Amino acid sequence: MEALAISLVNAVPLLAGVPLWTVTLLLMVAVAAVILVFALTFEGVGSLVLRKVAGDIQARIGPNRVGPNGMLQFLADGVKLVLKEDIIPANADRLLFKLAPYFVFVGSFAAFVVVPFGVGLIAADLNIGIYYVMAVTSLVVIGVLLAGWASNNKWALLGGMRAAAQIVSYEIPVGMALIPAVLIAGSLSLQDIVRSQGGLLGIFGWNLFHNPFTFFSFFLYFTAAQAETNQTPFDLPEAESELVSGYNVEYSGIRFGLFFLAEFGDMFIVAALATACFLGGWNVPFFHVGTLPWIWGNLLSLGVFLTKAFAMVLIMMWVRWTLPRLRVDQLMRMSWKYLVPLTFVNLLGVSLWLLVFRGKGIPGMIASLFG
Amino acid sequence: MSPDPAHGQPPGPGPPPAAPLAHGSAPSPGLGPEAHVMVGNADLFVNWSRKSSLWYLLFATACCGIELMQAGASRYDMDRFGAVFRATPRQSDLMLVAGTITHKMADRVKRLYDQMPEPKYVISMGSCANTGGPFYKDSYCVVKGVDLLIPVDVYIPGCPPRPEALIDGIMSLQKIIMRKKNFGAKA
Amino acid sequence: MTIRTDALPTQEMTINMGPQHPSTHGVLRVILTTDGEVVTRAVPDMGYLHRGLEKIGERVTYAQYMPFTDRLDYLAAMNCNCAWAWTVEKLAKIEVPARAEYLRVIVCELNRISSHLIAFGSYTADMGAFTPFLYAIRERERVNDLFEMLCGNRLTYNYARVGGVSGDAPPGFLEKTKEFLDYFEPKLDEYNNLISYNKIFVHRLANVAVIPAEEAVAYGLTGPNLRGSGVPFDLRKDEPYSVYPKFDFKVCVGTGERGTLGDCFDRYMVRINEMRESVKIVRQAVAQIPDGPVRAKVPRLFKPPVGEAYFRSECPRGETGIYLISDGTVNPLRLKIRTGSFVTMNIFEKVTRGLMIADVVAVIGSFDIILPEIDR
Amino acid sequence: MEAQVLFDTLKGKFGDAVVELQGEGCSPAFVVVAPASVQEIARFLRDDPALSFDSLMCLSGVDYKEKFAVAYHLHSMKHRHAIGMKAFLPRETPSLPTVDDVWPAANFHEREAFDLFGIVFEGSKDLRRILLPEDWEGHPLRKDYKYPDFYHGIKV
Repeated sequence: MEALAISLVNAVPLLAGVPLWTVTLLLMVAVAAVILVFALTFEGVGSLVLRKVAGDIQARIGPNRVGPNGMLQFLADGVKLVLKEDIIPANADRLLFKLAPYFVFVGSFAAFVVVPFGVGLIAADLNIGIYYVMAVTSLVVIGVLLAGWASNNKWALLGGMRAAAQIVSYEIPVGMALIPAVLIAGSLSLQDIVRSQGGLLGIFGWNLFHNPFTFFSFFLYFTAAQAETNQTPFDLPEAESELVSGYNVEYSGIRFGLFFLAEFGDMFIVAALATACFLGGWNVPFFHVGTLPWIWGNLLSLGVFLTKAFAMVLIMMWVRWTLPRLRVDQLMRMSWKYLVPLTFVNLLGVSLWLLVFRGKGIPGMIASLFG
Repeated sequence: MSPDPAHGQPPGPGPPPAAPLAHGSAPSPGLGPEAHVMVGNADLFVNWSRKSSLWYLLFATACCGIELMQAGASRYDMDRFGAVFRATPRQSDLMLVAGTITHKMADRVKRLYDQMPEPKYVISMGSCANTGGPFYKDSYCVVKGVDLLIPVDVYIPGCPPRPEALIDGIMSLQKIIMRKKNFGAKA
Repeated sequence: MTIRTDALPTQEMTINMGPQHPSTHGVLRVILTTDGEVVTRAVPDMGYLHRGLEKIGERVTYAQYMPFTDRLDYLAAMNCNCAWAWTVEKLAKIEVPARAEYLRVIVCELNRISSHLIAFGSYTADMGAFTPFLYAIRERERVNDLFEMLCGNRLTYNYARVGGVSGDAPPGFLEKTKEFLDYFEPKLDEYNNLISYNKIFVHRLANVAVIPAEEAVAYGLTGPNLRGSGVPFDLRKDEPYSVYPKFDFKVCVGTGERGTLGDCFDRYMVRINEMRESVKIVRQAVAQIPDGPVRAKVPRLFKPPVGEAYFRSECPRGETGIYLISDGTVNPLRLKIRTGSFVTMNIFEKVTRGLMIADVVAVIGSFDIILPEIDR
Repeated sequence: MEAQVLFDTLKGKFGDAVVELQGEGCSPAFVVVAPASVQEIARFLRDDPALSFDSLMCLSGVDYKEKFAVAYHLHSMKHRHAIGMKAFLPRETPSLPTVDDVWPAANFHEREAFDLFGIVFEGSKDLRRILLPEDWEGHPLRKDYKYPDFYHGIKV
């Protein structure tokens, strides 16, 4: 960020007199605002898309009366939620009750910072990108647990406890399933990981096709991530038919809205990570976007990235509207008895592969065979 | 769940229904002559958002509940209007009282209504919720109309009302919402 | 499920489930005592929809009671209508024209299909898969269309009359019915592919809340819940009434195909298979239906002879038995309705002990209870 | 099994506790028994291999204006036959032994009869009101029941 600030100061002589830290700070705020706007828009549009997709899957139409073809539905929902009465139950823990939605929202929003949207579009290319994502998304579990506890409602408490157990359990397979990508790129930075999948192999440069273990890894990641975002086969914390509405049962108005937005934010983060780590990120097949002018290269790569990520989100929605829900003991069993061991075995496999074949994937080897 | 004191006093047992009837002469949802243009537009915007996002509480007690479900399903699809069901009263804007209310159920109805955040609306769906319906004369344990318990905005007749009637009721409620004044002088 | 007491001291908690809960199928209230997620005791509390139907029965005439039977089980109003008509006819020994009986069988079986569709749909919704529910409602709408054609209403039909039915089938009804059957029958395989044999779904249902056959009989379970335990008892076959003996159909029983005999999955599967059998019955009835009048002559203010009759018929939720006592006046002296759901709730506390909260939802769904039948 | 044969069997076994056979106009026929011996007769009906009435179809309280009655409708899954059993009770103190340990199905029916008629089933494992609220006054299905004016401040 500081480098960008220096170049900005150099480019605009008017800023020469301003202290560098001010420029940096202002830049940071501006970038944060852009990301927030993007995140909120995505989450709003996401909820609309979700309802449209749900409608399509369920032989319905979905929202189509609010604005042209229902496009403004999320705006109406948002404005209404903001203007709703904010109820804090009499026996709730007031401070924690108020705090919980922010934890959840911040946890999901902060992860947007390291998402590599394009060849040069990343708010902060942290060298510990993946690690950072795993860390901040863990905030969500604290928020959910707080919400469940502070509501002073037994359904909410059950939801919160379920969420805590579930997210903590599935954090491990999610992390383990992502490490193959880190190993191949040799870096924790998401931008590096994406770059490592470029080149002239096209889609076969993706980590997904690197070797059999990474291919498997992707599906492990996707399953575990579906659980971490509380999507349907694993939506126990808010199981509507069991726990009424789970941890957010006592939340109304915008506080509920924050939970709602965070849910879509989480979905996007998961899809973005899958895209970046396995599906080649913003890389355009058979084409080097870095060679284009800055603006066009970025726009193209942004488009590619968003297309892939949205496709992943759609698949998640599809799964969500198709499958029934697991029971809580089955959920735990699935994580600890199947996903965790499998991801470890998989990780071992990838490591051995990289050791034996000196970091080359199958497509790379085939390509080198043909020169 | 405890009743919420922040909401103000719960409605007493006495009948407080000064509910506007949905049907009848509806003034156009435009601006009053004295309304400030800014305020008027804000009102329009706020009311528009409220009417477009009527999340209803899944409160099906009897027969009408099935029609309510069918109205939310494929053929009628209330989601078109932005009306989706919520399981918890805290997140609902609209209480669709679908079915018979008995005396044993009565204080639950009141409590659920109290738990909903303002602004909240009530649609009384079907004869039972309107007046006690077929059980008016001979039953000893049916409340003769949900308006004895909570204020009702729209009454939908029928036993049970068809989904079309229910959608008409929701649209009537939308008209009522568009007439509300949120800013400036209390109307 | 054993609960360890030597480890950390824990406290049981009491959770109130309902009467306003998405998956109690109405206004059932269950008071759950749980140890974490494990239910140690689940006591049903009913009566939130008690409307005094039996008292009303003593205050209205025999013909006037017909609309109230619609509200007895609104998902299977036709079956309840006909059950009432059959009971009064049994008490007063009224002969019903053959065409009327055929029409009754057709509407009863169609209503069984639509009722089982709701059972199937809401069960999957309870299990977290919301989409099949909407598919089920989509099919149900078509049955509603048929009934609307027949008697003008979608849910509460008031179609049967003492001595027949309210009116003959309008032209085109039987053809439309056949059309519906042709459309509907393949859908059942679709549902089985979509959800019935879904691995998660099976895992949620198999071996949950097993009811052995003797227990099911002792607790008086009837209908699909009894047959789910492997007891081949169907009133349409074993105590034949109306024109059911003329039709060829199978009594569907649970087989324990995915778990233990008598578990939730068996009860679920019995309903799915019964829909297929109902399709078969309706096909035969439509093919065989004779011409003729649809209503016997019954005086408007009709007084049955002094006597008592107990008639039971196979409704979608088990047998609906009506115990009717006439004192020779225009009003019944006593009317007791024994319903499948009410009796089924008796075993609820026993089978839910030691299950998890999510299983309680599964049990409620597998019993396919409906509240007006329980509370009346 | 014919109702008359069954009645004779019971009469031979229980003597005066079995009062009469109510066959005229009743379908199924009723064996009228003395209320005090309902439980033993029920147990016999269930356990005797020739009878084995293993399922209780229905249990109803009845108000015959001058007296109460409890009517049991029994059915045998094994022999596929059915019979009714009836016990008349005085209006003042309607009480009789429970049969819920003979047929577990009886429990809810008995609770209902207790709720709506005020008939007490002695020895029942759980005899509470089932349909009406705990604080409801009176038993609505009695013929002399007067509808209350208000319940919890709401007009009835």
